[in-house]
Parts: sequence; structure tokens; C-alpha cells
Amino acid sequence: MAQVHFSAGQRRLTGGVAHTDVDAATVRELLRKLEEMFPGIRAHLDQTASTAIAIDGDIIPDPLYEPIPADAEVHFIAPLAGG
Amino acid sequence: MTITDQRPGYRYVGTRPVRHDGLDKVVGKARYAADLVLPGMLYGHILRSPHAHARIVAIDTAAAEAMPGVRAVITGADFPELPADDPERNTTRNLMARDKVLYEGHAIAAVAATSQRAAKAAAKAIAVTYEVLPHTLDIREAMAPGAPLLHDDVFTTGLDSEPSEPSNVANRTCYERGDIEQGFADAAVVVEGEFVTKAVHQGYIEPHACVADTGQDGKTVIWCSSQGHFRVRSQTAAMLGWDTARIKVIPAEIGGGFGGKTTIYLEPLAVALSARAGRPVKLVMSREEVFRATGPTPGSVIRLKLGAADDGKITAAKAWMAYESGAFPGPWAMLGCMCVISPYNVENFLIEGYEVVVNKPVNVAYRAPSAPMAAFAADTLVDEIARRLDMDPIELRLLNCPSAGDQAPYGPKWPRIGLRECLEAVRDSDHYRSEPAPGHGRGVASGFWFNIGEASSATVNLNENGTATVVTGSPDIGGSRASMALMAAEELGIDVYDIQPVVGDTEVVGFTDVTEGSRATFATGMAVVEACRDLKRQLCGRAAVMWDCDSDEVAWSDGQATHRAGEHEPLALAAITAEAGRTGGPLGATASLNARGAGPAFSVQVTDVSVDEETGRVTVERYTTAQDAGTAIHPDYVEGQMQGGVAQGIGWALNEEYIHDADGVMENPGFLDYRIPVASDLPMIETIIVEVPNPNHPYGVRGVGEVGIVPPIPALANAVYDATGARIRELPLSPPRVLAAITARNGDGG
Amino acid sequence: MSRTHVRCRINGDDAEFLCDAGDALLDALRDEMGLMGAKEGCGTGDCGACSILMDGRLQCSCLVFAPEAEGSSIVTVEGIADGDRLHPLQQCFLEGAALQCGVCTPGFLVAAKALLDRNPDPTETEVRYALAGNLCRCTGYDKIVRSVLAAAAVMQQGKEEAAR
Amino acid sequence: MRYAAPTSVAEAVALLGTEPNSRVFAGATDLVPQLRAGRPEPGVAIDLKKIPRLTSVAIDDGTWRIGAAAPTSDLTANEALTADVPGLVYASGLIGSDQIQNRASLGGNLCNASPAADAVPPLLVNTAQAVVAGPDGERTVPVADIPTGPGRTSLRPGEFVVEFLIDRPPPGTADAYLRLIPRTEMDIAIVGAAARITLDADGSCVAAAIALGAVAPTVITVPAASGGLIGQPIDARALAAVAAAASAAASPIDDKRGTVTYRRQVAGVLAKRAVAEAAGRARNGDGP
Repeated sequence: MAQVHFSAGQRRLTGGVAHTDVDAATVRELLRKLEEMFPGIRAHLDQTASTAIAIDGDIIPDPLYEPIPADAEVHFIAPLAGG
Repeated sequence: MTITDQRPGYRYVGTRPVRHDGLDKVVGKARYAADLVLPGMLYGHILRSPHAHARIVAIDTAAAEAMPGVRAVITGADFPELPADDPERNTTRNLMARDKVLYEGHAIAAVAATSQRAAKAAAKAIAVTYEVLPHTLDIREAMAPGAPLLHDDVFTTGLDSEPSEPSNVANRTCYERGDIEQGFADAAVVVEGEFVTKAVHQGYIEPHACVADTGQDGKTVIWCSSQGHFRVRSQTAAMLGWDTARIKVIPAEIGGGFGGKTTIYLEPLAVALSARAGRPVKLVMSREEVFRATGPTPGSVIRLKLGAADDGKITAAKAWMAYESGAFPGPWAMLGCMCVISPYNVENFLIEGYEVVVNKPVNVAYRAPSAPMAAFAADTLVDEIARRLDMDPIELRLLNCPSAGDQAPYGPKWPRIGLRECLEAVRDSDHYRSEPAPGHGRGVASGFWFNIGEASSATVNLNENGTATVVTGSPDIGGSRASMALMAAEELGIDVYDIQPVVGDTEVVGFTDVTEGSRATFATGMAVVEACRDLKRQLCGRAAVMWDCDSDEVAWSDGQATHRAGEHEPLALAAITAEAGRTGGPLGATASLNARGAGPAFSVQVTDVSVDEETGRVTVERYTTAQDAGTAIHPDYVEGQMQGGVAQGIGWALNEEYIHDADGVMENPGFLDYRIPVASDLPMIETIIVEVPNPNHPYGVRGVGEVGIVPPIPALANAVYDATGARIRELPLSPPRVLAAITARNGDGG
Repeated sequence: MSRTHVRCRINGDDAEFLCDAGDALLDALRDEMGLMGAKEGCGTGDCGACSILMDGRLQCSCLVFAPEAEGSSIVTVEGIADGDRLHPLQQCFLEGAALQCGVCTPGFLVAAKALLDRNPDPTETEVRYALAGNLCRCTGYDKIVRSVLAAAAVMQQGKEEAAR
Repeated sequence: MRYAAPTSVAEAVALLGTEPNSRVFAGATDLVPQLRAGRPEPGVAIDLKKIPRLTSVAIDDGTWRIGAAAPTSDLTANEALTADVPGLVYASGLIGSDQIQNRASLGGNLCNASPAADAVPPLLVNTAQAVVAGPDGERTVPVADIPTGPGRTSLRPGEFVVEFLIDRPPPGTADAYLRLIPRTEMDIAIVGAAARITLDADGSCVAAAIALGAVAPTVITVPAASGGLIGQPIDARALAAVAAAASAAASPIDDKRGTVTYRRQVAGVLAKRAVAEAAGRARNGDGP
């Protein structure tokens, strides 16, 4: 089970839930399951099309097909820019 | 000085060879985009808005088109409108204004003519009718109800309820953890303040330039100055509505970028002009255009409150952070929120960020974008806590220092990071251990930057004489070719000068993201290493053919194939490449990857300043910077990045700012009054390379390009306080502002 | 309007070019003579990237009207090496990693040459002030200043050896 | 635009007289940026640097004659001139980078008529005269009478400055110039201050002049500040009075480079420091 954490902004869409466990092998599956749990969240996370994800601290941009290891800690974070 | 955590014995990595592209640069032969001249080439000129905010009522180009030498005139109408959800929609509207101009300098039309004079004269002859609109330049004013609205289709996202009215506030971001009420209740010391910074420019010395040559076949070749030519290709294709296959982009040498050349301004215009005229077109910005029309980094207003227990442990943080985005929304406040307290472990915090559009050029990344303003607030207040508790500012930071496994404020757990090592390096430095000279003030600050990975490609070809060509897709903005050659030399075991590192165009190397986020040596370096490792496997196979044995009997070490059982004399790389034609053909390998695990970067800096109490002039007397490089591939250029970042940070802190008049027109669009540091403004910048290897890179590399610009602002502000007793929370720390603060301090009985 | 014909010496060779009277010498050097070493960073004399020597004097070629070059002797970055032998400044810039993007480098080399021609043994402060008209945004000047001092030392040593 | 390089004052005067839309220049360090900023090109740009009299720097019967088009690097390289008017030479050496110094001239610095021109306050405290050539021949006018406002001069059509005349200062005299810029080089003065002080053998001030730049539409002299020094030793009390009088005399504006408050405050500080520096030189015999 992946432990999914939500930022304060994202918690508006989870009814205040700060973290939840989801059984998902990929980010795509995770997003599908989160949408079932929290309708509307997928659109929010997709809003920038480039929402990044941190899986066990490793930041991955554009992660749709990314595998999620068992018991991974997952954060949805802002897309990063840089100079 | 180099502090090493652990370091295998490298032969090339960590050495300081003369860079391969250096000779051309010292003899004046290096070719930058503005240096290219093609037969039949036309010169372009862009007409720009004189107004900060206006509706375009009409554009009449007839007179311009009739002028001698004029071959093409284009306006916004020549570019397809992109749908509202297209990620490049704002780019195209920034490139060429459509219904409205949103800042002074916004492009309106462009001309190509047979000479620069003719093009300039024709641009002047284009008649534009404007309906001037009220403008807004200030964050607080733009956020207030009733402010002039830049866009009627921007509604604030991230609010608790959907807004019904459009706003200049594009987005609200929020990060929250723990219980801040309790955190502040637990604090023995609470400090707070509002920090204000102005827009500042990247200030690269080479203005934007490109040449586009569009052929009868509808294909175009672009030579340009860019941090990422693949992005130039994709953005140009999007602006023109073209298939990317029609566009080839050749990277010229780039004369500085620092984030400012991660987007495009000229290329689609040059292509459109060239397509219309049927001739090559060169577009080169003037310095004034660079200031008026290309991305500065945002101005900001940040309100921060920190609480700390009497032992110095920070118990709570509350931040309200508003960043300008310029004329279109950007991610700047969000990044600021993610950085603001990252060098500290804080259990209770609430961080809110607001992106605010204003009538200024669209903001673009500038070296660790958004982090320096955030650090100004955080590290000034941390300094205040240290003083209130009578603690050493480095010991206070060590007490609150995160390390691997702690949770970063923006969510994930920290991997192995080198902040503690940087703090200790500064604490133990000669600079910090010696007392400041009488009358000098000392300031310390730390800084964080994410660093990013992204996509990179590399092709390594072995030549018949045993040399190698390394082709990557990363424009070299600070010596990365030398780093690529060093990593390839280390892998292949051949001399670094037997390797020719090349930046390939969009048709000779695989897709590579922009040189940004301190990623080139990290990510593109990974691709180079991967390709070299593939080559070594191939070389072993070829040796096996030559020895008529199984390839698993062959190992590669120290630049040669060795037979494990010792039945054959080792074969040097050149001996194998010489036979390549007979053992299976040329030897080459390509690697393309999405680099993961860019190690976060930290820097800690200390500076001593003197302040003329009667005039408010600040002189930087001494400066030391420590930064975790993971592994320094080419220490000269690591130091160069550290020193360059510090110098830019000093300029930002002391003198740089966008100044506008009441009409929203920039008043200082030149190097005379936009005051970047000159050689006599700075002392030597002492560097301490800290090496805490990044476990995710084969050589332990972390990006080094950006984080150096983060600490200088608070370090200098803290040093000015130490020297004068005046706390200044607004940039720049220019003589008038410093003198006013000193005068106010005196008035307060100080 | 007919163009002005200008005759001068550039990097030791006789040269001539046509220009409009209002053209900057920088543009004539680049567009007419094909000498692309001098760069335009500002066009207003504030950045030094276009530095050249004109009759031995350091100038921003963007501030010189092209016809002013008539009869003068001009040295650009392309002319400071002795054939294939780099000027000590060029060699020291390479070895001292005094360049990153390199676009300001030609101007720095010419300005530093002007300094060492008149003051062969400058202090760090003298180097910093002499180069204050040349902007570099990449390096923070540290390695540039060190490289100029190193070149001065190399040249002094060369002179002493020649004297022996 | 045409370019002309006359080799005599008469030839230059004739050119100016026959070409209606002509303009003289020396270093063009102000002209070129103005043209780039969109100011219309003159019909003829008349280069004064080829006229020997305009580029020579020499002392003649106790009077320095400084060619209006002489590059300031020729002034800073002139040891005898530096010994006589160190403040003026120092100010000349502040006008831009080494590159600029090889082109910029006192004539250009004066006639561009910026209130922030560095060389003008020291020219005023040294009561420099300007020789002006024009269709009616040559006339000699006080430098102080030439600038009339930002970008405006009292020169008549067809006139230009040929040279500056500065009498060799009497013994016990020295000048000084200080300016405030945010950086260490390359900036325009936010405030500038020049002083010339003559001390008698006892260290008492017998003559004084103070001028301020960038605090009024033209460079101004401040008799109220210098007058109080006469008959006094240059001590802390006298310097405080100079500072107060200089600040009071300043009537600056707010602009991108500085504020009214700041300029007024710093005008006093720099005036005081310039007086102290000039007096120090006069005392040490660093003057002529």
C-alpha cells in the first residue's frame, strides 16, 4: 500500500484528509483510485498537466506511467522550474 | 579548498583541464548567434509597445511595407491563436501581442528589411492605434479590489471556494503541517517582518539573437542563443502551428542565460519573416529590448513569522508570500513556498503563496527562481532569533538542520543532503574563525535549491584513431562540455583531450531538455556515462573477436581490454578502434534517459561588509561561500558557478532593481542605471567545495549552478545590520535606503 | 547617399571598408571586415564587450563612428596573439578558467592588454578598476582578476629572462 | 548623416555655419547613446578631435590651456596638471571606464549639460574660463555661465568650446572632488561636490569655493558654505557648518538615481569631506 500525502491546498479536495493508503502499482492506477475516493481531485492534479510526484523522496515530473513500489511514500508536488 | 566526504580514486574526475571550447573563445572565433551571416540575409526589427497596458485598436502596416528594402512585415494576426488550455498559449501571446499589450516593450509587429536601418525605419512607420488602459505594477496594488485587471479569463485557483470574478491573483498555494498555534505558544522568541524585493534581470551579456532560414520546401533552420534548442523547436512549432519535423535548431554558443534563455522571444518571428520573404532573417535584440521585453525574475512581498524555543529550536513558521508573475501567470510563489523554510526542520508551519500578474515583462526563471527572496525573509529572521537568544548563527542553524529522512516542508523526505557539512565548513573556515575587522559587520545565511533531472541524450562515437566524440543536447552555459569530456575520459580511460565534446543540433542528438535547474552535468552527464558503459561492453566484445575468445573472458579496465586469464596482452582502446572495421564496424553508443534523483543543493555563506554611515554605501569586504557539489567534476567550473551565483546575489542585494515611471515605462533599461556589479565592486570570492556525493549519480554529482545565488541577500542584510544596527527588509540595500535606515535607527534613539 | 570609404590598419594588415557615417566602428568591424570577436552587449559603452585598441588606446568600438577609424591602427581580440602563440593573457585566461559563457572574454582580453601595456605589474585593485568597464555576469570576476595577475607575472618573468 | 573631421577651428566654424543641422562631438560618449535612444541623427557630425588645439594640454604663462576635446586620460596622465588641480584631474578620471576615458572630454562633459557632470564642479571652484569659437570669432566666458539647465547651454548657434583656461592656483591652494555613486565605477553621480581651499601659513582659510553637482538644474556654487570658512581654521565646527550650508543650498529632485532627502543629506556630507580633503592637500603642500 502506498502512503499518499496531500498538501494543504490539495486537502480541499480530500475533505481535509491529509494522508491515505492506496493499493496502486502505478501512478495512473493511483490517480484512478484517488478519483474514486475524492471525486474531482484528478482534474485538480492534472490542472497543470505537469504536476510532479515525489515517490520516496525522488521527484519525478510528468509521472503518469511511473511504477510505485510497495509501501512507498507519495507526495504530489508542484512542477519545478529552474534557471 | 575542498572538503571531501568520501571519494574514490578518480583519474580525470576532479581535475582541471583547459576546457575544449576555450581556445576559440579567447581568440574571438567562438560563434554566437549574432555572429552568423548568411548570403542574402535580411535584418529584422521588432516594434514594441510604448504603453504598460493598452488595447490595440488598429495596426496599419501599409506604409512600412511600402518602404524601400522592406521584405516582410508581420503582426500577431500572422500567428495562430492557441486554445485556452494549451500550455504555450501565453508564450505565443507574449511573443506577439494580440488584443492587448500587457507591458511596455510587448512586441506588436516585426519587420525584415535589407539593412538594420531600413528595418528600424519601417518598424517606426507602422501605425498602431492604442486605447490606453490603467495599469498596475505593484503586487499589493494588483491584489487589491478594483485594481486594473490584466486578464478577464484569469480566476484565482486554489481558493476554498470557486471565485466568480476574474482577478490578478492567478493562484493560491498552501503548505501546512502540525499546529502553528501550539508552535508559537511553545516559542520563547517570536520574530516577524514584511520583506519586499523588486524585479531583477538575469543580465546575461549577450542579448537574445537568432537567424532563421526558411527554404522553398517549407523547412526552416534556426541558429540561436538558447539554454535549450529542443524547447526552441517545440515552442516555435507551437507558435507557428507547424510540425516540429519542419524545424531544425542549431545551438550557437550562448553568451549567458541564468534561466533567462529557457524560453523564446525571437525565433518564431524570425521564421515567419523568413518564410514570408524567402530569405534568411537575423533578429538581434538591443540591450534595451532585453530589459524591456525579456523576463526579469519576480518582485515579491513576503510576510514571515518565526517562533523559537529558548534553546534555539524553531517551533513554528507562518508565511504569506506574494510573487509577481509579470504579464502572465507563473509558478513563482509556489516555488517560493517550497523553499522558504527548507534549510530548517520546522514541525509546525502554515505557508501561503499568491501568484500575481502585473504589467511587467513575463517573469522567467533566474538561477534558483523564487528562492533568494524567500531566503531573504527566512534567514533575516533566523539571524534575529540568534541575536535574541545570543546564539552563534551557525550553531542555531546546525540545531535546526535537516538531514536524510527528515521531512522537507514541501512533502517528501530528504535524501542524503549536505547542509550540515556546509554549515560546519563555514564555521571552521578561516574567514569565520577570524574576527571581522573593526567597523565591519558580518552576516551569515544559508540557501536551498531543489535541482532537477529531466530528459537528456548523449551519443558517444569512437573514432578510428582511438579518440572519442561526445555529442549531447545540452547547451553549454558554464563549462559543461569539459565536464562531459571528463566523465567520458574517466569511463573510457582515455585522455580527456582525446575526447571532443560537442553540443549537437536537434537532428543529430536525441531529445534533451533545457539546460536549467542545475541539471546538465548531473543528467546529461548520466547519459554520457551510460553511453560510455555501453561502449565498454562493445569494446570487450571486439577484443574478444580479435582474441577469438568469449566476450565474458574480457574485462575493461584503465582504458584497455584485458583478458581475465591473462592469455593475451591488453588491448588499448585505440588498438580496438583501429580494427573496428574488421570486427563489426564503427563503435558508437547512444543513451537517452529521464534522470532521476537530482540531489538537493545547499549553500552556506558568510560575508563582512563596511557601511559608510554618512552616505549609506555598503562595501563588500570579504566573502566566503561553501556549497555541496556532490562531486566536483571540474572544480574550476564548480567554483566559477559558486562565484558567479554569489556575484549575482550581491548585485541583487545591493543595487539591482527595475525602476518604472508613473506610466509604467521602465526608466533604467541599460547597464548604466541597471547596476550589475563591476570588477571593482567585489572582493575575491572564497570558495569551499563540499562534496557529499549524490548516491543517484554514477560520480555523485549534484547540480551546482543555482543555489549560490540564494544566500547572498540575507547574508548581506544581516551583515549590514551587524555593522549598523539597522534592519532593512526591502531591497535593494542601495545607499539611499541604507542611509534612511540608519537615520531612522538614530531617530529611534539607537 | 554614398557610403564613406575608410582606410586603416587592422591587426597589422592594411584594411579598407565602406560604411555609413553614423555606423559604429563595431558594426563595420563585424559586418564589413568579418571580425566577429568584438561583441555588442549594450551599444552604449557600458559593458566593454566591444573593446578594441585604436592607436594603442582602449575604446568601446560601439561608441566610435566608423569613419573615425580613417588612418588609424586598430587591434581587436583576433590580433592579440602572436601568430599561433597565444598572448600570455589568453593562455592565463584558459588555464585560470576565467571564462564561462565567453561572450565578454574578447573585451576583457583587450582591456587587460591595454592595462598591462601601460602598467606591467598592477595590483589586484588596479586590475579591478582597470576592468570596471567590462561587465561579466558569469564569473564574479574572481578568476578573471587572478588570470590577469598571473599573466602579468608571466610577462614580467619573460622580460627578466630575456634580459638575462 | 555625414562625418566631417576639420583640422582647424576656422574650418570647424565654417562647417557649423554652412550646415544647418550639424553637431560637434569629441568622444561621442553621450551622443551615441542619445542616437540609439531615438534622437534624430544630425546632418553632419563634426569630429573635433583632429584639431590640434582642441586636444592639447599645456601650461602657458601660468595658465593651463586644456583642449575641449582632449580625452580625459590625457589629463590623468599629466603629472604637472595633476599637481596643480588634483581635484579636477581626479574628477576627469571618474567619467566612465578606461574605455570612456580615452574618448570623453571636458568639453563634452560641460556641453552635454548634465547637472551631474563630474568635471564641472571642479571647473567652477577653479573659476575656469572657456574659450568659445563661433561665427563672430572667439570669446572667453566663465564656465559657470555655459550650462543653463539639463541639456541646455548658453552657447549660441554655431558656437563650440575650444579650450578651458585655468590659472595656476596660488601657493597654499588645493582642490578636491568627491561624488557618491552606488557602485565603485560606471555610474552617474547621485551627488558630486568640489571644493578649493587656500590656507595661509597658520592654516587659516583665506579663500574657498564649493560647488555641488546633481542637486539643481545646473551645477551650483555655494557661497553660503564657502564664505563662512574665510578667516577660520578648517576644523570640525567649520566642516559641520559647511555641511549644513551645502545641504541647505541643495534643491534636488527625486529621480531614478536618488531622492530629494538623500541628495540633500549627502550634498552636505560630500561638501564637508571635499573641503577637508582640499584643505588637507593645501596643508601638506600637495597643491602647486
